[in-house]
Amino acid sequence: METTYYIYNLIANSTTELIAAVIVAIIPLLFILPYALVAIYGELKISAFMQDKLGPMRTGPYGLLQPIAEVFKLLQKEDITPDAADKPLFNIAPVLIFVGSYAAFAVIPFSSYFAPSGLNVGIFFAMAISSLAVIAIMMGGWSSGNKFALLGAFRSVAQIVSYEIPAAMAVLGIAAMANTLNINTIIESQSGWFWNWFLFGGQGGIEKIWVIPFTVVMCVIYFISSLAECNRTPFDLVEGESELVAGYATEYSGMKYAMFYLAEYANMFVAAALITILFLGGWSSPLGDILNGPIWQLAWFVIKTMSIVFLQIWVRWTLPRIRVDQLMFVCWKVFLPISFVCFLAMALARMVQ
Amino acid sequence: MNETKKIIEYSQIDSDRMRINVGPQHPSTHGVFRAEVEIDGEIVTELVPHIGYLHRCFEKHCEKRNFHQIVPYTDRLDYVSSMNNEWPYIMAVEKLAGIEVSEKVEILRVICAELNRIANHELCVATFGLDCGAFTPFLWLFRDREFALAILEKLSGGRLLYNYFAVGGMQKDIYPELKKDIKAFVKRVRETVVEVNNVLTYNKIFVNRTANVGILPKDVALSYACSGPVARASGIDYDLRKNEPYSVYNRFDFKTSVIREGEERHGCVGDSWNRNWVRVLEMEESCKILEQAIEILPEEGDVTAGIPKKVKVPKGEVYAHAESPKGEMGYYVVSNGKDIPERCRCRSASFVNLACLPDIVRGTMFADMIVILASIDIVLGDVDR
Amino acid sequence: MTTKEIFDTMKQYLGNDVIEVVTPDAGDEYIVVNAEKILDVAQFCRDFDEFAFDYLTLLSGIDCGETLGVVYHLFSTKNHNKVVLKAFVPRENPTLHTVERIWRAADWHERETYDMFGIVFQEHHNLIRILCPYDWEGYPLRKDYVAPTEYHGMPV
Amino acid sequence: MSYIKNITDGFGTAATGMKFTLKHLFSPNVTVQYPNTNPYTEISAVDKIPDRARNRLLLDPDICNGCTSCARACPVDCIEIDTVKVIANDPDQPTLSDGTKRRLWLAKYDINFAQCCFCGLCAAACPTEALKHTTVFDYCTYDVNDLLYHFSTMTPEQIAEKKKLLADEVKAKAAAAAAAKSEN
Repeated sequence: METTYYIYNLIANSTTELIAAVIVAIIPLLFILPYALVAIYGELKISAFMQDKLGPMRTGPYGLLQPIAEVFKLLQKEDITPDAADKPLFNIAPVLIFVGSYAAFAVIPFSSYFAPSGLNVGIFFAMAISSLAVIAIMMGGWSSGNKFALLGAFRSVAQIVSYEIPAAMAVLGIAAMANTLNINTIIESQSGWFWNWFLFGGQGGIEKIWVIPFTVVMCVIYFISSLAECNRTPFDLVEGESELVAGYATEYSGMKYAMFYLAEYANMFVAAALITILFLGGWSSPLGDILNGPIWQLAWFVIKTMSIVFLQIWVRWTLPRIRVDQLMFVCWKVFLPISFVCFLAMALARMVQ
Repeated sequence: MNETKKIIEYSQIDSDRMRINVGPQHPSTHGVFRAEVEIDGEIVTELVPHIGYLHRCFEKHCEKRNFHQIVPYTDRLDYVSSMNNEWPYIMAVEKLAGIEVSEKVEILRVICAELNRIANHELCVATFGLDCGAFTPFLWLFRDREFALAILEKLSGGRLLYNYFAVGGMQKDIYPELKKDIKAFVKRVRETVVEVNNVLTYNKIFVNRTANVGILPKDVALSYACSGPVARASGIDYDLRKNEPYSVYNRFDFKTSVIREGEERHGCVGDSWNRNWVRVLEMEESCKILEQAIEILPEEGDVTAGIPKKVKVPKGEVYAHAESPKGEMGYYVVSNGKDIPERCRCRSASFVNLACLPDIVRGTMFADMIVILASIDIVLGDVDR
Repeated sequence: MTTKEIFDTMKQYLGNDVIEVVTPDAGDEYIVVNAEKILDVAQFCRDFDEFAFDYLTLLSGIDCGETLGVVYHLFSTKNHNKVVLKAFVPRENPTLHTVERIWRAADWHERETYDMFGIVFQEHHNLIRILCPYDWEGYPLRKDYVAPTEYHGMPV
Repeated sequence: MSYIKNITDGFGTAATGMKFTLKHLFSPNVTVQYPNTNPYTEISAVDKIPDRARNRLLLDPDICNGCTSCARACPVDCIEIDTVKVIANDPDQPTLSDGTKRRLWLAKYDINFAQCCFCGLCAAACPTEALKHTTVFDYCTYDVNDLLYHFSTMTPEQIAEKKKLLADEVKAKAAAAAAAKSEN
């Protein structure tokens, strides 16, 4: 799409391409940091209200500065590396985990006028690069020299690798329906009113109604798989506090721990953004051409994504944690068959069109 | 049962085992319990419990203190249900000294014990949920527990460590709004129990986590002398309030919550879910007792009048027990005719119940170990004394 | 069943293994049994149908001056009977047979009694200290115990 | 069949739970902002610190007759009392606040709140109700020694003086007794 590189072209025309590339690469970072603060504050407050508490109230009005205070607290903390740790790996892991979740932002279009990269295999890239977290968690857990961390890392690898598959099935289904792997094209094929979203079967008239249950189920499967990939409750057995103390992050402190923390929230956003792109029409307005300018598109995108993030938080503070064998059961014996069926239905829907 | 067997068989495949120290500093060992766990992947093959990190020489202290002074020490055994700790001790001393107490005192004691039982069960269900990863019901129950503690604080003056029971009476009289407070509290507890059941107890994930996990068969439970909800979940109909009605319990209409074969809602007899379920049911029974007790609680009468300045005890020995929320709490008091007991042995329910842990944990998953430990409901103050 | 009746039945079957019924000025009666035959008595108490004492409520040690005692509080969930058994062992070299094979509940109780009184339960599978640290010296609940002033260099 | 039931059960119960948490998201909160709201007066009747609350002890030295029954009742021995006998013809002619004659000077009355277990046995044992629990609970200090409260109002000089008076009287009495003996 010609407008995808609008901002890049704008900068490149007045300066050089290199500067434009750097600036475009930095923009997501400028987004992640304030987003993480908002998400942390939101999580604290939402969880607190659900539990009939007030949440943070001391730092600033209504505790608004709490996430900033937490960042400063983490910055000040002593950076401990255990004696038993494998030091190079121990230090690389937090960087790598953040790289994984940050790189995924490269293909996420915030609006039809801005995507850092309009890669042709964008959705494939996002899936692949966000799996980098597995390596980072494994590195962190193994190199800590702590048994709890090691157990957490084991669980994490099993979990994330398994849940890639139902998630990939969902992506495949959408790719089949949209006939592309390009994220912008996927979004465009959902343009128009909200019943054109892939959640409701994509473009087409009343005859596509039979595919709606399958796409909805697929969306739910993708949502749950993305929870598992982000290690959020009910799949947080990687860091399962009551069993493994803090899982792979047991030995981390200070800035390194903050990186894990930041990566978790960035991952949440990426997962939510992918759901938005795949099933909820991305940046396109739910009201057809009404309110569909570039800035409005950004707003729609953020609103949709943040609703998914809210849903993630809501689920987290409601459900108990699942056990590791049940986790595998759910993945291989429930989600995988169902997602196959749904995938077939979605592919059929494409063929019927 | 078969699944557990399979797991044990599987775990006998020769592979590298890992020994992990769970505790004494661990988020969910409920204090300073230390378990040396040998795991094979995720499966627990052996658990060696180490206790004593919170040992405070209760029995040694008792040999230096007079009968009145021991009461505050008993508070500190099972510090989440202090009233129920005091009661058997008071019963033992009253039995030895031959002191009779008035009806008002007895009913007031029942009220205190039942309020404390609800508070304890709320804490236990809450932490059980927390150990399964559900944080929200934990705080709802804690909020409700505050109301129980508020009533007990208004009665006794203490929030957690009451020292309210005294040999021959109670330390303080009731306060005017007691009945109103208890009515409001009972209403609240019922509401919260419904909420917690919907959010936690009936939740499929929670049921899968806890049902058929850590099965304690009836004969093993009996052999280990388990008591309280742990025994009742295993199908042993053993509730001292019903079996040997002490105090005025025979005047109340309530059921013992026993899980019998074929009556389980989820899981099977003696598993973790049912241990938790017994506690949920018992909250309702305690509410019933409270409602009946405030009807018959006399307003008039001095509850402090019967407290002797010095307890005169003849030579002898007695074992008195009461149904504490954790199980059978008993004191074996030996007196040599002096002001100070010669021996005051405490049978704490947690200590006895915990002994079966290594048996029922073997062959379960590592995450199950935490769940089973939580379902036994130990308080380390009670285990280590 | 009263303690007296239980005693008579036991006397009939076990002969001199049970010694006497003691009724103190106040409180519970108890039966004194021969410490050397405690295993037989315990076995009988659990398996004899009229007793069926399947529930070991409490096992405690007691310091009686010249001798040490072990007290068994038994309860029957079937017949709802209760009985208190007492066995006396000499202060020097106090040994007794374990009853953990009859009631598994005795396992930790016996460890605690060993910990506090130094009463050795023969054939106990794991007779180590339970509440005190594993390298603690002395038996704290004996009347002649003198509390140490320091433990591993730390003041107590 | 149970396979499908399990799945629907799982989603159904999760949805029920989420309904309840959503309800709580909009229900009033119960947290009390402690130092901002006064726990003695401002908050609701349930949360307010009741009048009976057994917190810091307070001794009225004008009522206390120095009988030491509180120190004897204390299970943790955190009360230390030192008294000096009042001699018959004391120049101050001390009285207790109820008007009766004081028999013991309260030279020292220390309560160590670092040890105190707030059991209330001392207040219950006090025959004159001089020792009472107050509802004051927030009295943390940075130094543990600050928790040792001295309730006696006598200065060291006064104590020394009274001790000297007592010693003098004892001496005088002994001398008188000796004199009486020698007369006999």
